[in-house]
Amino acid sequence: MSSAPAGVAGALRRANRWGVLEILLWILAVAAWFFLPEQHLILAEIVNFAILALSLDLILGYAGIVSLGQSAMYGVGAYAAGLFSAHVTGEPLSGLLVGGLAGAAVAFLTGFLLLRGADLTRLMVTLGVAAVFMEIANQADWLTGGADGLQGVETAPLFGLFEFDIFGRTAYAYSLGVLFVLIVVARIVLASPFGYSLRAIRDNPLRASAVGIPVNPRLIAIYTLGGAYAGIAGALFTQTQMFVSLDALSFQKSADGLMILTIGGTGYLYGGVVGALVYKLIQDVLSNLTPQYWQFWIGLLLVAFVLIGRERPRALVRAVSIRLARLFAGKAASRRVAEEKP
Amino acid sequence: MAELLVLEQVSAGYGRATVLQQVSFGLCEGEAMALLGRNGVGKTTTLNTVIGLTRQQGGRILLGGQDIARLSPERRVEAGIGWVPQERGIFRSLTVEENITAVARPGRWTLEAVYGLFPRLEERRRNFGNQLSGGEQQMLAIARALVLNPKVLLLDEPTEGLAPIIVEELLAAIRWIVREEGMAAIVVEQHARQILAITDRAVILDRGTVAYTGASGTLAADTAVLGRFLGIGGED
Amino acid sequence: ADAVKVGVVIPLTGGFQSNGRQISAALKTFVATHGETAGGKQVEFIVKDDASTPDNALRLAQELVTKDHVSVLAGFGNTPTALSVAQLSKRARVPQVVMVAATSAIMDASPYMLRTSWTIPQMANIIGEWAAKNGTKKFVTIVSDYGPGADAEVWFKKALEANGGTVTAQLKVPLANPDFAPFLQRAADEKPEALFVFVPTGAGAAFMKQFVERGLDKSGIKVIAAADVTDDDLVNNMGDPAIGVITGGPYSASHDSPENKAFVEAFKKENDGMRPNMVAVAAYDALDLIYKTLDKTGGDATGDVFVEAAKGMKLDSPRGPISIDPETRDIVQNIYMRKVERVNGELYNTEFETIEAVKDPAHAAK
Amino acid sequence: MTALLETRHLNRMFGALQATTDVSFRLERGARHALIGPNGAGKTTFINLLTGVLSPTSGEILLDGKAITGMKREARVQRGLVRTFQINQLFGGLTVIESLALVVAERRGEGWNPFRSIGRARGIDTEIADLLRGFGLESVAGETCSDLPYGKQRLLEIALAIALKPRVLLLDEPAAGVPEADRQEVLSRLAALPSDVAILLIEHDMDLVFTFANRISVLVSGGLFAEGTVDEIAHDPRVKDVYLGGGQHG
Amino acid sequence: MLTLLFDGVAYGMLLFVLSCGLAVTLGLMNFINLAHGAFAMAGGYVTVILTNRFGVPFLATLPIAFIATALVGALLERLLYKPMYDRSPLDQVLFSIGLVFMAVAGVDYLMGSQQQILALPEFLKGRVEIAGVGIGIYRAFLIVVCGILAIVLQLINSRTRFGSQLRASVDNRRVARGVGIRVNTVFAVTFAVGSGLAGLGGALGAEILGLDPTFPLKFMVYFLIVVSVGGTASMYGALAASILLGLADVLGKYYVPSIGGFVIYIVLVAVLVLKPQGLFARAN
Ligand SMILES: Nc1ncnc2c1ncn2[C@@H]1O[C@H](COP(=O)(O)OP(=O)(O)OP(=O)(O)O)[C@@H](O)[C@H]1O
Ligand SMILES: Nc1ncnc2c1ncn2[C@@H]1O[C@H](COP(=O)(O)OP(=O)(O)OP(=O)(O)O)[C@@H](O)[C@H]1O
Ligand SMILES: CC(C)C[C@H](N)C(=O)O
Ligand SMILES: [Mg+2]
Ligand SMILES: [Mg+2]
Repeated sequence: MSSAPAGVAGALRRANRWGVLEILLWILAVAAWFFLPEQHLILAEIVNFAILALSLDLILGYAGIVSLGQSAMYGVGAYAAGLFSAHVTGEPLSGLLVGGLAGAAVAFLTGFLLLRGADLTRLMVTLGVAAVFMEIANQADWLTGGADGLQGVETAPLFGLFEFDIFGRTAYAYSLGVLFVLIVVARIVLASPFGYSLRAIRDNPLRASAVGIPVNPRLIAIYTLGGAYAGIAGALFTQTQMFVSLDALSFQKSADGLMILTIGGTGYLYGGVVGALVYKLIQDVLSNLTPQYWQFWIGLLLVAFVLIGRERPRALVRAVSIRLARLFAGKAASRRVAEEKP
Repeated sequence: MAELLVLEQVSAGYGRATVLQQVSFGLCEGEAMALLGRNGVGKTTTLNTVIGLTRQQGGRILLGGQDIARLSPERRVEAGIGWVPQERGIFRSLTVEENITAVARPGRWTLEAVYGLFPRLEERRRNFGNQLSGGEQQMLAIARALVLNPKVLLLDEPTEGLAPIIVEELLAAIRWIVREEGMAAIVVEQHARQILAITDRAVILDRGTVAYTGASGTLAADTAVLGRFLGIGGED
Repeated sequence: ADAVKVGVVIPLTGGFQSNGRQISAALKTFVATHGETAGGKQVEFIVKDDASTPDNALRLAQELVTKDHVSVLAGFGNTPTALSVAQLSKRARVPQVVMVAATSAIMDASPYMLRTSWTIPQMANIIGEWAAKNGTKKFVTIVSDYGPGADAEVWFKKALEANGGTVTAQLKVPLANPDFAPFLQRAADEKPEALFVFVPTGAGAAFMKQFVERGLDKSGIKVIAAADVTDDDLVNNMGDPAIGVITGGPYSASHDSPENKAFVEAFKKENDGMRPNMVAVAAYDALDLIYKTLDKTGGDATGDVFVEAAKGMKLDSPRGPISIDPETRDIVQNIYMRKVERVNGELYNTEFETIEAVKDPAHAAK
Repeated sequence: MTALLETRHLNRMFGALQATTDVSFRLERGARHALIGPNGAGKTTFINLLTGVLSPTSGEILLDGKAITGMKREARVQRGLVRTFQINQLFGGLTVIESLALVVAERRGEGWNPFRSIGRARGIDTEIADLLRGFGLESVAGETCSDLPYGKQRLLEIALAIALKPRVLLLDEPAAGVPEADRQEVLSRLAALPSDVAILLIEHDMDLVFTFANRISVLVSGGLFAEGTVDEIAHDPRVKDVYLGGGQHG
Repeated sequence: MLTLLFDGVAYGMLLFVLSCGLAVTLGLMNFINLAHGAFAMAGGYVTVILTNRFGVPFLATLPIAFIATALVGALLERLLYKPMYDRSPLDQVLFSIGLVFMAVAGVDYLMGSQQQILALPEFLKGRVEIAGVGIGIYRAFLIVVCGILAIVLQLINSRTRFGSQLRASVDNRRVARGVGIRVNTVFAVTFAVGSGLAGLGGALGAEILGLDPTFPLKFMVYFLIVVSVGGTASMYGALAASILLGLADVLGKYYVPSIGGFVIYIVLVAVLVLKPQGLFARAN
């Protein structure tokens, strides 16, 4: 074989390798479980938001679908898991599956509404769909408990061993594990031809169809996957809180997800994690400082953040990660050279 | 003859990158100039700097003796510059006619006059900008520049996408406008030979600097220069 | 620990923020008048904004319990937030003192739940009875479409029909509803003698305005409502349309008693002349209950001890005598029938009839 | 014998305007065919009808004798009907390699595969390497498409089409914006395509048309106006009148 | 029945008056200004404060509300909005929602959280009966004012040179400047007018909708729906959408109260799925 093909395959693989920063992040996340016991609740919440944002990232960052209605899938997943636990079993993993399937079903069934129209249209259609689901849940109070929330959700111990405590110890570990699996799956999907075709559609749908990519079916497929992720996030929320209310379906949820994702940056899977961390910490500090007017400062930060350019944090992350990669790759490369040319 | 437009040591670029480096040339009333060069040498950048849409990093641009470097693009248009962008930039949600009337300024070139030059536009006057064929858009872009009744016309590849017969008419019209009305024009073109035939002078850019200045007739015959900077053989 | 920490979770922003504002004003007033010790211990309040949503309320309550180690949770501006925390209160055995939420069911959700506000059936039942007995029998009900609204509709109808009245149409208005026109039109077309109305504080003003604008007042239809509609917070600004509206409720700022005079005065002094409403009084009483209970237990705020001590507690509230029902942990209080009138240039709900020591009928019925 | 691509009485209206008028057109295997005509004659519209961007008001389109008139765009591509665009249409955020890899994977029918990493498909690397070499894109292989200089973008535009191994290639002004000197390079890449690939070229540059094509159709006001060999068209006085004019191509 | 239709139209007009400022900034300028409601709220507060505290006649406060918010709009446009024109819809959404948060908390701080209640003059109160149709005077007043507004705005946009220049600037700002259109001025004026209209809408709507610091959030969805259902091509789109939604909402609530809350969303989704660009689409 000539040298060029090796270069091609190498280049394609390099783009999808685990980064140093990424590994570091996971080490820190796990370490937090051991060293920050006081913070488990907020950490679990951050992970939950990160998964919600991840579900948005799949559709927005990789397929270019903007949405203000991710709460529809999140909420349906949350209620599905809640009802499953209240009426069938409190076993968490099967509940998670039910939530994911419910979210995927909602996305699959409503996805076709998004196939036409530009960004604004999509924002509004998704918002409308979510509002309809919220209204349905509100009306169906015999099933959902209406505005008062669904009562009677109990989550059985994880693997039959680990009780969900009020300190969030199990909740955080469980959520983190779920996030890890979801990210690994997302990585695999995005590195596949399917994943690349989504980016092609995002960048240029006209050309995508001209190279034979079935644009609409692909969009529905990723929207469904995103829906499954959102549903899982919702289910996770229900299970760790043992409570669901209409908030899970509210506009606020969608807006939070979107805000968090854009703060952290789209298109690299970790935007949600970074964004959720930043957003929650800021919110926590502000609402302690001024419980009445913290929204003002959040607003101010948001405005400043957009004015300065929201790609900045992402660029920073990338710069640091490149620097780190070089640091490590320097050693690794010299080792590899030594191995290859004995 | 008084120089109408003068570029003195103009540098310009995008962000931190500098594309044009110390470009200088001048243009008199009633004069047409060809601006040539390979892809990416900075022809479009030059025109965009003159109209004020690319950041000028140094040097002076004088129009009728006045430095216009600090003027906004719209002021420059008022001062007498008309521009045909390379990408045409037709306003898609305006009709053909609105595309023209939205910007027209009093002068010899009126709606009727440009319809006279491009009858095809009159046929399509109620169509929206994005319902035009490539060539029709090009005609509209030129018409839109003419109704500004400028002193200097900047044309960025005006013949691109036009049928040969229209190209012929257009080039004749440019020549006529410049000669008869004392307008000055800078024409960027890929078809060097065609444009040299109707211009007085030519400037060749190479990687952001002026590589050659001279009379169009001389250049047309100078196969060595044409070959070196434009990669064209002498014969046709 | 030396201090007893009380976590106060209230809606300072969002849809129910006016409740949060009244509660925090009441808290300020109470601390100013009663100091910061009870049962020999320092009492420390930690206030959190739940933005009117149950998710937030639960999250904040969890943090208060696990991180700040509060012994008592109090606050809650509406039913959903109170219910969201019930599970936690039960699991963590923390007393939860409800200052506003008004659906009956809340008390069953946790054995550590106590309430000093009121319940919708408590009001609606009395209003229904009073109306029928006073000769107004043919009604249309208009209620906000959420839990408390449904409660109001059901209990009003029950009491009315038990006393010979009828409800010809039951209309439910979406909670976030900018325009009452179609509902009012529908109500008018039914030609009832009166409307029974329950909408959350705030929407009441818009409702009354449109009622008058539509000319329903002239057509002789009366409005008989739950106290929220002519909330003390707002009634003065509602102007003429509100005059004559009859409501039933637990408290009016013009209640004639020395306790109330002192309370209103202190409240105004602490809060730039703000007028207390029934939310404020409920919050004030909740704090009083916490203090008195701590006094009784000698500062012991352990869940079971505290709740046991609170049961049967009697307080002299600005609204009149109240007590905690030892069986249901719910409030027992007087319900007053009132009418909006101009007093010294300001509009007030003037009490004209008192029904004493009313229990929550939803629980009493069981 | 059936033509590779054929249209029968194709019509397309835009409101009252007839942009395509009863066009019956044949493209044979291995053809090097040019389509010329005045501005607004309906050339781009015709390509859009063939590729399914627009649907005809009436008439039929056949590929290999089978009707594809109502078929989806991507299905036509999978059957070998491929186009390039007058204005570059690239995947701005992807690198050159990624763009090509994704197109190749799609052609091989792996587009739905969500599990195998794109770089692991067998033989994909040699195929991409060949394309890169063939279009002189090796030096920019790792760069993002939107950062490429215009000339390279133009080449990639065509490379993306070639990567689909087309049987019919429709080129809409492939030399637009390419300077005279470099036009021949673009053309020579095209000339090097397998001889059984049929090519339909739209172009206003007559030098190019005359060197590249062996047959020319002229479209005027939406309808076929003339068709013939290069010589016949170049010397047809009617074509001169409506399109060529009296210039140097006479 | 006719009374109901009248109410539907009037409610539609209320939606229109609330949204027409947004129809200008979002519809005509293509800027997703979620902070529209904040401008409306500002107008509402101007009117309430002037009438209730200073006794200015209600009708006189309307132009003041318009001008005051227009000035605020112009100022903010210069300071904050200008760099946002070129940004993605997502940026605009985040940016303007940030402004909403600030406005909500800010007004709360300044004015308190309670409902503000507007005192209408006598001649606008009450209602008259015409041929058996009960007509609320204030609602009739709204219909007239809105009808005039819609027509005037549409004529300016479609018939005047300013209108063409505005559309040209939205299509392609760069080229518009390059052919001599004073894009900055055009945008500043339009934005100011849009803000002013928002303020006017808030002033007119406060009577029926009530006014408190959460106003911008509470009604955000409503005016977004109007503008996206109406489409961005013309003011008539927003008008038609308002009336459609108003009628659907009122009739829905009257006849099938249980689904009252859905109707507006179902109309939204249905329209956008059938006509993604809205009822009155820009040429495509
Ligand atoms: N918006 C931009 N941002 C950054 N660089 C740019 C931008 N536009 C052009 N350039 C770079 O500036 C250089 C000169 O470009 P310019 O468009 O002026 O060339 P040109 O001579 O007009 O070429 P062409 O014949 O392709 O029109 C090129 O290298 C190009 O990549
Ligand atoms: N969407 C549309 N609505 C109305 N008319 C249209 C539309 N699209 C194209 N047209 C008209 O149809 C005619 C044919 O257009 P087309 O783009 O096919 O021309 P063309 O032959 O490619 O011309 P050119 O050489 O200038 O690119 C033109 O007159 C054009 O204005
Ligand atoms: C103040 C009240 C309107 C609160 C409401 N009744 C609730 O319990 O939800
Ligand atoms: Mg150029
Ligand atoms: Mg064309």
